[in-house]
Amino acid sequence: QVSNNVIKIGVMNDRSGIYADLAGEGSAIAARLAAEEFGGKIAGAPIEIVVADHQNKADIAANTAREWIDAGNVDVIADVPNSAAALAVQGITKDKKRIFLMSGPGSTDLSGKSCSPYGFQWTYDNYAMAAGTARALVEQGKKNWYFITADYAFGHSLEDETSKMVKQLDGKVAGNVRHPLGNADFSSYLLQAQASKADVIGLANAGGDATNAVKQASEFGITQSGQSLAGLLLFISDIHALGLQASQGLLLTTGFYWDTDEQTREWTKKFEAKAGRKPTMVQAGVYSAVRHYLKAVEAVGSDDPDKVAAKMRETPVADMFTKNGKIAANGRMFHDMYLAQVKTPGESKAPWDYYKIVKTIPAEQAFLDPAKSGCALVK
Amino acid sequence: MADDIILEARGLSKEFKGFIAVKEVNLQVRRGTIHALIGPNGAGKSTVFNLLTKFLTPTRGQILYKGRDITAMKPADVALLGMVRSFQISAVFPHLSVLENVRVALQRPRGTSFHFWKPEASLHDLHDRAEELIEAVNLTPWAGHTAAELPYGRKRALEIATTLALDPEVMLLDEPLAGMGHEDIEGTAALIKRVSADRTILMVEHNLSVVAHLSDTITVLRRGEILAEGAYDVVSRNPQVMEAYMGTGEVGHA
Amino acid sequence: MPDGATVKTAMLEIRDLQAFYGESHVLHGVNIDVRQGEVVTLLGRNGAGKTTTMRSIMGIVGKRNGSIRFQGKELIGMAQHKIPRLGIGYVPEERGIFSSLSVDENLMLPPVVKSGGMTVPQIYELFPNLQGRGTTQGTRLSGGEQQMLAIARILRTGADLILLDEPTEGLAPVIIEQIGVAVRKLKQRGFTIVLVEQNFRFAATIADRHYVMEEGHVVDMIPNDQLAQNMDKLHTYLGV
Amino acid sequence: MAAQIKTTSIKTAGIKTADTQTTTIALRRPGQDSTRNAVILGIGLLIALAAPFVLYPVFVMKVLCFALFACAFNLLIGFAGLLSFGHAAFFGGAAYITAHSAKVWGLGPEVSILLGMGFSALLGLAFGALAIRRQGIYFAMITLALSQMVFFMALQLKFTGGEDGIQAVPRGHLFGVIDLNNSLSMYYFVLAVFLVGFAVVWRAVHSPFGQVLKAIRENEPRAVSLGYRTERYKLLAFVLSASLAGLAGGTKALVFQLASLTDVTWQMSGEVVLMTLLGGMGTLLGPVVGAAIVVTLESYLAATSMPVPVVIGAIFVVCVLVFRRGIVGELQARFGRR
Amino acid sequence: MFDLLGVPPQVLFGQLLLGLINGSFYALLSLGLAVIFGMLNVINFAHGALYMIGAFVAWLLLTKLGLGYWWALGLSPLIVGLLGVVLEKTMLSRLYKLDHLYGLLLTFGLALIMEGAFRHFYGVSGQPYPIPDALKGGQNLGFMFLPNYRGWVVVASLIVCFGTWFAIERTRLGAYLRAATENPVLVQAFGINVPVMITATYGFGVALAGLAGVLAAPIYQVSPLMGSNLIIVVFAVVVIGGMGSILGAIVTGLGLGLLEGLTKVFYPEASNIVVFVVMAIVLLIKPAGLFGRER
Ligand SMILES: Nc1ncnc2c1ncn2[C@@H]1O[C@H](COP(=O)(O)OP(=O)(O)OP(=O)(O)O)[C@@H](O)[C@H]1O
Ligand SMILES: Nc1ncnc2c1ncn2[C@@H]1O[C@H](COP(=O)(O)OP(=O)(O)OP(=O)(O)O)[C@@H](O)[C@H]1O
Ligand SMILES: [Mg+2]
Ligand SMILES: [Mg+2]
Repeated sequence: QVSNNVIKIGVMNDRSGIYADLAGEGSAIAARLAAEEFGGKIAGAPIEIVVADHQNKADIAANTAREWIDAGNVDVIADVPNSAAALAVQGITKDKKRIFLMSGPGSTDLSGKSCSPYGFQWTYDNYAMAAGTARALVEQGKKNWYFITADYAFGHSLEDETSKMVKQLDGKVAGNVRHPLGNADFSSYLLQAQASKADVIGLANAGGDATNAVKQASEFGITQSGQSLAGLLLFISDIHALGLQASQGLLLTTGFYWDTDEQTREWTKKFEAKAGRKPTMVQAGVYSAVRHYLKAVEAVGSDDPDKVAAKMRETPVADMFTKNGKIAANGRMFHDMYLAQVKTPGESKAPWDYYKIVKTIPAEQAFLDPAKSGCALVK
Repeated sequence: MADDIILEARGLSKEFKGFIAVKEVNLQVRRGTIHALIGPNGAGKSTVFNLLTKFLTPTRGQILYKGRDITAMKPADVALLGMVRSFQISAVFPHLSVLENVRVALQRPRGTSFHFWKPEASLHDLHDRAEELIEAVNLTPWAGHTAAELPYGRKRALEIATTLALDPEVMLLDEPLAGMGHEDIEGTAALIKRVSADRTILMVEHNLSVVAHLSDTITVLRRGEILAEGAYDVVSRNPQVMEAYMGTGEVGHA
Repeated sequence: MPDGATVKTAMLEIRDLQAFYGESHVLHGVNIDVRQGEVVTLLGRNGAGKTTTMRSIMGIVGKRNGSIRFQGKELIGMAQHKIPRLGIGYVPEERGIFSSLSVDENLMLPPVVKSGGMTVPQIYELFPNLQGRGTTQGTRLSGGEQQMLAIARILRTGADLILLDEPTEGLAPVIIEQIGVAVRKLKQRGFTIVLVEQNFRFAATIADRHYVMEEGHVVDMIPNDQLAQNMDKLHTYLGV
Repeated sequence: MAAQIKTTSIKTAGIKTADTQTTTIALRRPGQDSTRNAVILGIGLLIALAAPFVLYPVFVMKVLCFALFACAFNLLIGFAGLLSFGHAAFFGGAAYITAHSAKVWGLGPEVSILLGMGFSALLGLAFGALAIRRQGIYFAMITLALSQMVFFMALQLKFTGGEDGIQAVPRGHLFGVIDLNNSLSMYYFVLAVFLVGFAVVWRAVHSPFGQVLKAIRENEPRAVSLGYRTERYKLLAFVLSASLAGLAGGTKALVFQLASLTDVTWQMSGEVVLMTLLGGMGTLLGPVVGAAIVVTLESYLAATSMPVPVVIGAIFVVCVLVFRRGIVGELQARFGRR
Repeated sequence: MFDLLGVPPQVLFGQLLLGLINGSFYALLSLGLAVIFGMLNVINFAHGALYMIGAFVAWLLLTKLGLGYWWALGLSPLIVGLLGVVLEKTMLSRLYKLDHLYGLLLTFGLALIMEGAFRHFYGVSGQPYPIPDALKGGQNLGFMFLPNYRGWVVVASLIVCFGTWFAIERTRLGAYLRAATENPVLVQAFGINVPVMITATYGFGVALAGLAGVLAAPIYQVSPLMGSNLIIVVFAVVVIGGMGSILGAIVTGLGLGLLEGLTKVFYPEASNIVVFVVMAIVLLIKPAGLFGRER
């Protein structure tokens, strides 16, 4: 019942560029951990995992996906951080009717106007990251915002989502400054933000841009002078890279934290044994998504994409990643998110002991209402 | 009388960052003659050449070619009018064959040089003419070689053939014999004489015996200014010229 | 300083010199002796190997065998940059004026290797064309001026053996005469000079002896005072 | 250290070829024995026709697009002696225009590609007008700077879709008839485009224009003195090269149904240099071979754990150090000698 | 109080000062490039990667050997310089007699290798490097808060820049170097050990990049990618200043830092292209660059 008598999972992500640390080989390890839970085979068909580096180039992603499906018998593609690459893969998997498990990409379009019956957006999205943080801060009374935004579509959309949320809750936006992508020096923007006297400086950027901004904010004593710094898209790998000295006190939203409960710690131990470091939410999300997919295959007894997709949708998600996940019609997996604050070096007891979970954001609040997502699959 | 003057410079001057290389030079080259420009090193001969062919822009002064003011023209346009120069340092196209070197010049008047859609074969009908020119400078045995392989003297000959291919009315030769072995000098001098038949030649040359033998008129430059002008016999007896240039005449070129 | 011609010690002794450019074997056993204070010329047609002989002395050819002794020291095998430091100055035929250096910088470039070199005012006296051009970019000088500069900068270093490769090429007759005067002055001061020349009329006015080269060999040696008798022979050698 | 005396006058009677191959980017004269070339071309064509039945068609199409891109680039470096470090602007720029025409304006594939190519030609004219008066490193740097500006525009402008690029570009029907969604039809269409582009390069090199271009590369002042307005020739070469790079970029946009920022980055400009260098600058087939190897390597390495940039970088280094003439150049030198 | 186009003057001063700080980085990096280009005729594409390695060496010294910032300041440029010496001896030295473009291509490849290798081993998110204790804190200048460390960066790089300028333009050494660029054989024939001098120059040039890397480590993340974006801008600086002109590199580096600072206030979106726009304009008007001499 299984095509080509093998269940082939293609983990495609950035293995050498800016997302290599938050996804990369770690995502492949996470997928393998999921496969091991099924003893490496389902219904006699072995589970095989292949990997590819899309180098953050949409055309390479598209090419690899096509080739995997056309010539490599790949049944399911997982991860794909970088929204452009994910959009390309989404198009192809939709055309060719293959399941696509997105853990890495954040664009809400993937479960919005570019949604697909076979596409599942698992771990987070830009809306959840931005809106979650914004809501929590505004509710704490930090109503006046200033944005430092990466000047391209992704940065703009992060800023838009956040400022919509801020305004909706009667906050206001004092101003913004747009910096070019791949900027090294943020002192100038930080000074402008400081001069605005806003309560919160929102960093609508990612990767190296975000970490450099955080580091320099601490150098210029921004947080000491009473302003809060909110990273709208920061991952634990970024915090690790920054060190607590520079990042302490920062507020951010995350879909997973390894030190949440017994189950997460136990899984983390297994992961760490292979990867040599703690998992990010993207890697944990790959595990959860692949596991959910394999469960559906097992239940259906076939890897037929239509049947498996239907099964995935009707089954609730319950694993170490989330206790009460549900998949909406647009492919969005709804689960609780967490608002975290980065610990001070004094509070941190062990390596990777970085977050204090300040608040759990219920799934309905965390994610965009499917009806408003613009996805044609939502009636 | 005015018709007789094919090339004329009026009050030509050139300064380089405060250094005056050419000062108020008035030069008239008569049609159909061989006119030599001599003078000690640094007198400004090459500079005058570069000014006349527009490879340099004069600081002051005017250049007239066939009565037409060409002071503001571009160098390529001057060449199009029929005034073509050679260089003091040998100028060939080193990786093109001898034939191709000449053909590049021959193809120019055709107007197909921008035609990137035409085959190279459309140039083959130029080969006869090219071979004639190559023959004229005794390069026939070398026709298929790349220019880089030629000995120095043969390169100079090739340069002359290339220049002749344009059938210029005025040829400007900058030290055509410099660096040639004794064996080549005579041949090249004879060649220059031969091709001067229906054109005008202005040349810079240090080899006085050749200058004496070839030229109708000689202009002597010194420190950017004209010191003397006239036929060889007249000029060579001018005491100022002897002092500034010829010296006692004991050690001149063989 | 004693008159060079009477001193019999060989300052430069070249024995069975072989030189190669890559695969091509250019010098086939050259033998030359130069005594202290002499002016010696190398004559020969284009390509005879005159320049290569000089470059071999300076150690800047691809490969060389045989023996070159300068004041008793073997040069073959010595590190290239040490050779000039023994007191040998080289004026290459292509002059080698540096375009990224001003005239003054060109003039001051070669390090002084021995005392007794000419001073800058003396140099200007010898080559008045160079005066006042100090800040001009080196290669903006006219061809002849560059030649003067190339000679001038070696005179400054105090090297006592000077190798001049075609110093008169492209120069006006007056200047050639001046260079002749300069060479004679240098000789009087005890410098030893090896000169490559095509212009043997010039060579005849200054040299003590002439070596004639052909195809990588020395084929003849003519003392200057026997030049007249050997004129015919020389003409055949040089193809005049 | 080997001898390098700048000769102001070389006047030895012997043959001094040693300096000729080293002072400029090594160049071979093409077309000496045309029969052998014809045989090679014939075999190449057969392979190209059969390829989609053996290899994955999209992969071969990618190779063809990059091969054309490299050929276009080579027209400039190999035959006009100009190193452009900004060719990605033409490649990627045309990709955007083609993608936009096909997706938003709903134009047919052939019209879309032509529009992309036209855009590159205009861009090339603008770049060329600015850069052509300079040579060597300066030329490289100006083209790099200008292409960086194009990159930032692509990042900022609305229609390019920022870092997402223009996705899901319809391939459409060729001349309204042939459905290009069929991968074989698409393949033969791309092959045809490539062959046309390649033929243009071949013809341009072996044309009266090509002769003048070579002369200019060899000795520009001399060409001027013969009455050639050299800037116009270089400009035409630049525009031709830019247009063909645009042709390649537009076609690639349809193959992948995508136009993205990758295609306008300076790394892409570097990649095309690598392809050309690896295959052999100034040879006609070199860029094709180079492109095939680089594309194959990249897609092979993507599935291994080897770091791609390290391998690519190592190839670069090896090429520069030991076979500067590139693969085809090296072969020609070896067999041409016999 | 009046505003300048809507920007209060204090902010403007602050921004100018920041521009100067960035400019001193540009100056230091472009100085190294200019030294290498001016003397070796090589466009050192690997400069950005060597800058990155400079920062990484500092980080490795700290984490593996426990050697702090001040040690790194001395050791890291030395190590990078030695690496440069090895690269020059084994590879670059074979290319001098060829077209300059080969030097560019070789170092382009080297840059890919170095960056790729560091990415492979250390990932890309970067590593934290603390500001040394002695330079923590800052000064309140009234119009802005100036971290002490940034002040130190400006002072240190200006000293190094002008020291280098003096050594090259005002001493005999500089003349040797320039002459050797043109005609190494002849300079050798004057009794100067050219190969050693050239190797040392390259080593020195890249050591400057290493030094810039150490200076940058406490400000930016120590990441394998830190050099690759910067290098293109630094190229532009060198071209604007006039390739090979030492003074040009320094002055243009500082000037462009200031200009960029102003752009960040008035039109931040353009701050990445302003350098290239300036470059295009300068080259049109003055082809050899602001301080370059035409060859
Ligand atoms: N760099 C080189 N590579 C290969 N062959 C060379 C090189 N330089 C010179 N030759 C060859 O070596 C031979 C001797 O050349 P050399 O320059 O020593 O002659 P020369 O006597 O100085 O002649 P000229 O009067 O032209 O200066 C010639 O055949 C020449 O072609
Ligand atoms: N671009 C320039 N910048 C500064 N000075 C220059 C430039 N070109 C030429 N000169 C100077 O102008 C004077 C005349 O030079 P020119 O080359 O015309 O001399 P020439 O008469 O041809 O000498 P030669 O016979 O030695 O070639 C020389 O003193 C030279 O230094
Ligand atoms: Mg002259
Ligand atoms: Mg010689």
